[in-house]
Amino acid sequence: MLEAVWLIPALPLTGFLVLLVAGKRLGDPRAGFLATAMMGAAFLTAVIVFFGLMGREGEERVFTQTLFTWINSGSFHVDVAFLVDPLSITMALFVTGVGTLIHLYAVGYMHGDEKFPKFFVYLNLFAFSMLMLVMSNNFLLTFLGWEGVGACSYFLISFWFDRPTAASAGKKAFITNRIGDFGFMVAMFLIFGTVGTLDYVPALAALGNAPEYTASAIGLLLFLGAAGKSAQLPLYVWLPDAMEGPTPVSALIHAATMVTAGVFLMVRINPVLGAAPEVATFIAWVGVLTALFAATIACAQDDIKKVLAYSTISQLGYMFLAVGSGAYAAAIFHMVTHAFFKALLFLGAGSVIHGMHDEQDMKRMGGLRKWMPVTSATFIVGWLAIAGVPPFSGFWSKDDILLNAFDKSPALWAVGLLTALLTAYYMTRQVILVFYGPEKWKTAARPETPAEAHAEPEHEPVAAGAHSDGGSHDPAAAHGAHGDFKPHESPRIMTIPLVILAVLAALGGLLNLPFGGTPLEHWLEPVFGHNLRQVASSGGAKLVLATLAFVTAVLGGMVAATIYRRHRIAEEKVEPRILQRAWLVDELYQKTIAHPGRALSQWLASVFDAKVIDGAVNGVASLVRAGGSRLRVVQSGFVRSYALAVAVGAVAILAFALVRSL
Amino acid sequence: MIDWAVFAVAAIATLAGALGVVLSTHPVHAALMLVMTLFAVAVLFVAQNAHFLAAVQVIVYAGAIVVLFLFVIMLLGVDKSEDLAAERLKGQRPVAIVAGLCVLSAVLLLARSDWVSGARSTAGSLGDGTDNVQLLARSLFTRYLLAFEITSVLLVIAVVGAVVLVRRSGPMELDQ
Amino acid sequence: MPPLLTPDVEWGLLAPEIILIGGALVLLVAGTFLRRRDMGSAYALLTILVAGGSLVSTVGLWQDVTGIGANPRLAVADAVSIDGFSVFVTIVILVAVVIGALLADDYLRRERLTGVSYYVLMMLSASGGIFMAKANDLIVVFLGLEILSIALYVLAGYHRRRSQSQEAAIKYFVLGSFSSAFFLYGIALTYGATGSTNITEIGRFLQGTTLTTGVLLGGVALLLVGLGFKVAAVPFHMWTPDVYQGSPTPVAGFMAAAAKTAGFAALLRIFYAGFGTLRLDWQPMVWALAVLSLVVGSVLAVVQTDVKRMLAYSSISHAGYVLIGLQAATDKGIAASLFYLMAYTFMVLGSFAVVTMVGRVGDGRHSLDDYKGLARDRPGLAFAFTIFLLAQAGVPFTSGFLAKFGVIAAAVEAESYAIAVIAMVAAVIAAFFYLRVIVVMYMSGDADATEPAAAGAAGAEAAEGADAVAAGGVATATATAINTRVAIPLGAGVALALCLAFTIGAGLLPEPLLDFARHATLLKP
Amino acid sequence: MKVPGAWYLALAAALFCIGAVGLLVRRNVLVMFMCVELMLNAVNLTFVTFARMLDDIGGQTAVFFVLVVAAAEVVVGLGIIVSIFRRRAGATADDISFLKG
Amino acid sequence: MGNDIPILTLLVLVPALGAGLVALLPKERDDVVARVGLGIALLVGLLSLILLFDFDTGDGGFQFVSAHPWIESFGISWKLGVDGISLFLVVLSGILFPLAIAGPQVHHDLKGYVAWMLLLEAGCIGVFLSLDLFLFFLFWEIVLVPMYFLIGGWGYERRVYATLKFFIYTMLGSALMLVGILALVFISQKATGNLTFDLVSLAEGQSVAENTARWLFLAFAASFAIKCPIFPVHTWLPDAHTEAPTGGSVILAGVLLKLGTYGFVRFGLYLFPTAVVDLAPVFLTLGVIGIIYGALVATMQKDLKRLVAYSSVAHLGFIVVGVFGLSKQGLQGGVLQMINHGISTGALFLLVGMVYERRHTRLIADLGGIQKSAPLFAAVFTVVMLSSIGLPGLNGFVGEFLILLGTFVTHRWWAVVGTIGVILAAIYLLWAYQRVFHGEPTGGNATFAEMTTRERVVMAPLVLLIVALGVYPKPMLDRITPAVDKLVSHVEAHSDFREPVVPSVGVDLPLAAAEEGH
Repeated sequence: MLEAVWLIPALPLTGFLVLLVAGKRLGDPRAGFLATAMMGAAFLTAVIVFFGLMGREGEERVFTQTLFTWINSGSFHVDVAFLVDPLSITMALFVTGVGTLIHLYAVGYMHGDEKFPKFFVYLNLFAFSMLMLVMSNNFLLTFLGWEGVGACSYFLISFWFDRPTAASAGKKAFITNRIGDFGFMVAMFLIFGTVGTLDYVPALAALGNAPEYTASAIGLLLFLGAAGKSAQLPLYVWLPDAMEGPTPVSALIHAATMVTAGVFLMVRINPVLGAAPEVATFIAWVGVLTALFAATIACAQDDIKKVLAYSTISQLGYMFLAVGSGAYAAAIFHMVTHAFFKALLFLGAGSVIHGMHDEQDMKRMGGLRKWMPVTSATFIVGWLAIAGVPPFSGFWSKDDILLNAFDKSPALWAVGLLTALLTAYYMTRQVILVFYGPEKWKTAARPETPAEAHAEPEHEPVAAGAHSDGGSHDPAAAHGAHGDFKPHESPRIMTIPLVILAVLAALGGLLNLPFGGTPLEHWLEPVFGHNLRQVASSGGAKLVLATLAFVTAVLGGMVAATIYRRHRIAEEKVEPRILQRAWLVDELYQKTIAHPGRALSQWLASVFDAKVIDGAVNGVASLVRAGGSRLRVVQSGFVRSYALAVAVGAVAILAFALVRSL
Repeated sequence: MIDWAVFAVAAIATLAGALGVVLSTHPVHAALMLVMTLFAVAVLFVAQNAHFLAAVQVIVYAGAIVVLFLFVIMLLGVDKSEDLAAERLKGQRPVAIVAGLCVLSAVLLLARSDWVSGARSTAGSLGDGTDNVQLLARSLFTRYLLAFEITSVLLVIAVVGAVVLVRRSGPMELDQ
Repeated sequence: MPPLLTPDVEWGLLAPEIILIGGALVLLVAGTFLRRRDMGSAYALLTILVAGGSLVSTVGLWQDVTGIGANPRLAVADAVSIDGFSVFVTIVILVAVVIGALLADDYLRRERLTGVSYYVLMMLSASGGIFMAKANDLIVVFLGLEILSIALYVLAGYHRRRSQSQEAAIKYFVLGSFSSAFFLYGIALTYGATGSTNITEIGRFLQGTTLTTGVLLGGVALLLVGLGFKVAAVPFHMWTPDVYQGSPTPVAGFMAAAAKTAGFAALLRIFYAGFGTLRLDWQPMVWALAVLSLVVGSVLAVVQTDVKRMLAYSSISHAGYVLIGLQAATDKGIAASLFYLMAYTFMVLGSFAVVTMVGRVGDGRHSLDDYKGLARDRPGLAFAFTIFLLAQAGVPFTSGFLAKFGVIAAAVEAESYAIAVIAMVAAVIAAFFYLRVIVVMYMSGDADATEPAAAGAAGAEAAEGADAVAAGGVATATATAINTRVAIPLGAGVALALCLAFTIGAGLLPEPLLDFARHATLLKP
Repeated sequence: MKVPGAWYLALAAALFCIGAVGLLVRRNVLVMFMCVELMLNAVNLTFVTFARMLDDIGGQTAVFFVLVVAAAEVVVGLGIIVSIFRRRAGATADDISFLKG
Repeated sequence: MGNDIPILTLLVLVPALGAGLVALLPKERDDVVARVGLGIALLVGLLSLILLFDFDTGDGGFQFVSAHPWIESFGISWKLGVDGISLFLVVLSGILFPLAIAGPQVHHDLKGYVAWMLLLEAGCIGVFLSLDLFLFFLFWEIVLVPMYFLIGGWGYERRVYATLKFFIYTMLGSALMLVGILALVFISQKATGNLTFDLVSLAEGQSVAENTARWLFLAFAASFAIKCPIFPVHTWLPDAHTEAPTGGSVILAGVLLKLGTYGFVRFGLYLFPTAVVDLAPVFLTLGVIGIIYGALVATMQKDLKRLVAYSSVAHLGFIVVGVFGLSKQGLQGGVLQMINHGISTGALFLLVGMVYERRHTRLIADLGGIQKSAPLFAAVFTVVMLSSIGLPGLNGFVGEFLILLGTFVTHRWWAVVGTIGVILAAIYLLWAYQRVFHGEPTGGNATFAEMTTRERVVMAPLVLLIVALGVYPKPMLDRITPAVDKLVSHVEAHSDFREPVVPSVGVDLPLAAAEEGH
């Protein structure tokens, strides 16, 4: 059964190749179904392999399948090979599982887009890359997947490339990721230089005993890579912009799967972090600060997807908090539950956007509960899950993380708890703005006439032009201007995945219930060994912490309700401009990095290269010419001058002879 | 003593003639000054037992070459005086004079210890000067036979060349 | 008084010169009688025949002086040295005569300069060159040099209707006789210091003495001045551009090939065979001349707009390369110099063949502009010129490359690294102007793209422009008057083909020629 | 008592230099030729003196050849001058400076 | 092995004679010229493939050696041979030349174009195969001539300036090299009494004193550095690249630049191991500067071709780093990268040429939204671009990674700084891509024609190679490995350099091992 593992990435790859060649011929929607089928088959294969692995005992649950040698050079040797262990199979399962659902959803969402087949080409390629990333048995092949998903992310963010913002966002994502990749690559060099291999099993075993400074360096460098991919401080800036992509892409890549690759990598290298405790602490702090930071921004966003994007960054921060706290299982747990509820929320948001005919501004929504019952119901499930309301999945995973964080340092826990408060707050805000309250889309059609007293006049977009999703993809554009339409529920092909995800988001906690014997943690145990944090707190303390978390969540929700439902406080007071503009980090980066870099390049190109270096070259040439012109003057045409030259030459030679004769 | 006197007079005449060539404004005067030098050199030849050469010097140089010069001067009517004060080429004169002095001093300095260091009489002794012509002839027809023969080529060239150069031709098509 | 014992004259050994001179005289007499008749190409053919006969006899000599049982020796009372060296140079000069005659044939008819004297003078001049190469006596060298030069003075002024031609003649003459005087003074001083004018005797004398007197060094220096003038080494080069530009083009070609070769032959023999023991004294002098020639020749060629003048400057730079071979002062260096001279003879004659044809009627169209679009009108001619130019630049698979390679190798082997590097850098500068001509021929189809925008200062361009007006005044006047397609007459075509074949052939299969040059050893005292 | 050769030689050197300088400073082409003759005479004197000092006839023979060469040179040189002066009577050396650069 | 036919000699002679043959064809018959030219180029390609298949994988020495005395007086012979380092460069030439001949539209004088191209091919292959220094130099120099005519005859507006600059600049380098070659030969002759230009005997002899060797190496390096080109002697490249016709640019980037890096490997390392070891930090630094500098300058280029040209400076910087890193991985990566850069940059130039064919501009500002008008074209461009960026799974990555990996082990900090180039490559290429392909097509870009069949046929092999070599580079690496191992052992045997021992799997060795190495 385990031997079928190669099929898991191979199936989406096949889908990719088939669609690449015949995608246009298959057309809309068959291309989408083919892609979905491939993902589904991959999921089934993953299930089969999962059971195959289950069939083995704890420590035996490692299986390597080598396909062929990829790169071999001297002592350096890397195979295309898959490592099947509880971690990778868990990842594969949820990637293919969530992926299948999102594929299915996308068939409906992308219906009518002229580039429909191409979308699924990218989607399948993405799935393949993601699976390579998680299934690989060595760092380099993971890196292949890592870069592959990055490239796909680039393609998909700039899928509607005719919009300059989409194109820029794609580029930004790729380049920011590349900064992280720098760390990943150097880390690989260092690993090879230290232990002579990039294969996970032997390398990690050896690195577990590596000196701390080496382990720290590797850990930090890999974390740099992870921070890029998983949108952590300071490299998170690409993710909000990435919302330019079609919503299924946001759900699949920028919420559920790709952005968690960094977490996966950190979990994978747990022995290294075990050997470098200070790096672990660092990661925890970066994680929790990212979580808080992104949550604050999410509180003031008006774009339905932007809120979710910052929320994703925030939740990823939680995962890194878990990693840094040594709670690897909790990290994976939260990753999975987050995949469920965040995919759900994104798809729900997509459904809303779809139903609202490409409106993304929450301030122009409201009261959609009536119009989109399935969407709103599932979205609310997602809301409860992310806000941390028991018994929804998010509560359990978040609680697990906070517990471990508290065990590591109460300060981490405190920040985490504050973030939880904000999470509940901004999600509640979103739910209220979108599904409750007055139906602002009826009146807010004309931006120049503010319909509601409390509605702010047009907000400046966070990133220019980040407003509408899918401007060209939906035939609904033919519906005409805003205000003349009624929001509608999405077709079944879109709602079915919503429902399934809602169920998963609700019940995901079962995977690792603290009083259910923490099956996920058990399952993953062999991968972590002694690196996993064993929480020392007593059951009572755990209960107190859990209660606190719950209370916090409720509190956050209530505050939001107070402001947005009951209007006790003016909205604009809690949405300061600096938050709307995401703490001006983009501007800061522009000023401190992009502009100077540009100026430097410009100077190099137009001054240094053209004037100094090439100038020197041309200068030598002109020097020769100038010398020639100067010498020509001597060649005056007067025969007596020439004779004088002969005479002077004779004098010179005679003088030399005289010197020699002395 | 008489040798010294002869040398002194001849040397002064030589140099005076030479300076005269250089300094006389009129080409005819220059030619006459040249004759003076040539005669003086002939005297110096005689003083050194080169009787035949002295004769040739007078006959060929003074008799033929200088006459040729004068002939051309007259023929072309270029017997105008030259303004020696003017010099178009900047720095030509001082540099020329310095260069000339440098050559002179270099040669003299090079010869400061001794002029001759070569093997004696490689081509045959001079004898006492009485059979100068025979010795010269002997040398010409033995050691310098080839050189002697190829002077004929030189003379042919001179003749042909003179004919080619002086032959009248069509109008100067390309003259400005 | 002992009876006069005239020396044996080994007629056989002098056959090449005798045939050449005899032929010239026959031609002269015949020409005088046939003065009024249009002789077509008969004179040229006869010249080629004579030179060919001379060549055959020379090849016969080659067997005699090299190879197994070689017998290089002195002849005619030790006045000439019959060795591989002199035979080699003789061959090169005779080749120059043949090609020169081929070029002259049509040229003379085109320029309405018909008559026999051109060929006679050329052959006699060549005989002077051959005497210079063979001479084992400074007096013979001097006479050979004068034979060569005086004939060339006349040839330079041969185009009676071009004032440039006369200017070339007078300049060449004044400077030539001036430098001859220095040369002669050098001979005199050497004679005083060594007691002989015979090169072998001088060599032997110097081997027998450790004392180097000042007078001798002065003689050496002045000999170098005289010969440096003849081979156009800087700073004795200044006549070259003016004379090459002014002379009838085939004469310039002959001058560049034969006169330079002969001058170098004398230089190499006198300095390497005669003053071999003094090499430490003259090597620095030659070094300086070589470097100056390389640099000045190349740099000045860059700013030329007249192709003939440019070739003149390039010939100066080439002289620098040949001097490198001498500067090395090794057998290999001499062989390299000889090979260079042979390769150069063909390259430069080929180049001047092209220039002769492109000059068209009036021999005045030599400005770079006159080469515009030549590749389109006469692709074959442009291609040939390209090969010659590339060969002069030292591009591989041409004789020019091996020539440069040889002298550089000799310099490096003698551990004269500095001059090797300088020479190569000069070659790069030189490449620039060869390429410029190619640019004009090939890459100036449309008028706006012609100006080689090479990194020049605007001032240089302006100076160039002004000069083009001055130097090309006559040329442009003609250019507008006569706008004919370049004609390729048979004779010149054959000459071109010969040069081309050699230039490429020697580039591909150089071994026989290298062997040839290597066996062309000097007879040393 | 004979005058030592060195005197003659020094005189010849001086003559040579006067000739050389003369050629450099005079514009009249004919006078320039005469200066060349001066130089050649200096060389002749040198040869003859060396011949005496070395007791060698070779030096004198050399002078013989120099005379021939001088004659030939003059013939050709004057020929060139005549051909030029036909067009441009009275041209000086400086006037003939069309070719340059 | 096919010693019965002198395949290496054929590889040089077939294109050379082919050039002559093409030159003899009638000028008006472009169709015949095109067919004959392409036929010859394909024949050479075929020969190179035969060579590839007959090549003995495990042998690190020179194979198919054919040696004939040529100029015996100088110890010069016609000696050709191929090993794992040169093998793929020959094959690359064999592949790229037919594409460069058939790919771009030639608007005038096709005959001349094809003839020069074939001559160029002969020269390039000659350089890669020569085992005699003299022969090597001949080919090295002769390459300039056809390229000179190609740029000057078929180039764009400033072609004359560019071609002169190219010729003169590169010739200046070779000038010094010639002196270096001669000095090496004669110094060796003095030591061994044997006058020879034979590479192997000179390299194995190692009879040059250390200090002298350094100077000689610098003389060689001057030439190689200019050809590469290494910062700061790179400025001829953007001009030549930009002004050259498409086919010329393809060959210039694809093959000609490799002459420089190949020179460093084949002649630098082999002949002067001590000097290379001593001077490695200098060249590593220059290489790293090239990587960063080329990328930064590329970012700001307004001309698409110029941008690609500067990207070459950056890429070649990687190769230089790999070569002077002196590690097996770095060297292998370097050799691999030569091929990969040839393929991807060659393809990029072909694509830019197609853009020019359609739009008659190379200015990025004039382009935009092409992806909408010509999606397939954009897709191909994307693949090539990603290969150039070094995306894993495509060919560009493998070489780059090996270079940095190997160099990291021997010269850590250079590799780290060099890795920054990975980021920068993404910046300039993606930015350019965005400006050219993304957005709404305006003006002439709206009617930008999709790839023609001919263009598809030309690009297909390159795209296939880009993917294939990225996914399965092993066959290449297997053939390169023995030669590189041999070279590194040679360097180690003749200098105090020792490649740091990378700990074997699982053994816990601290990093110190890497530091002791130097």
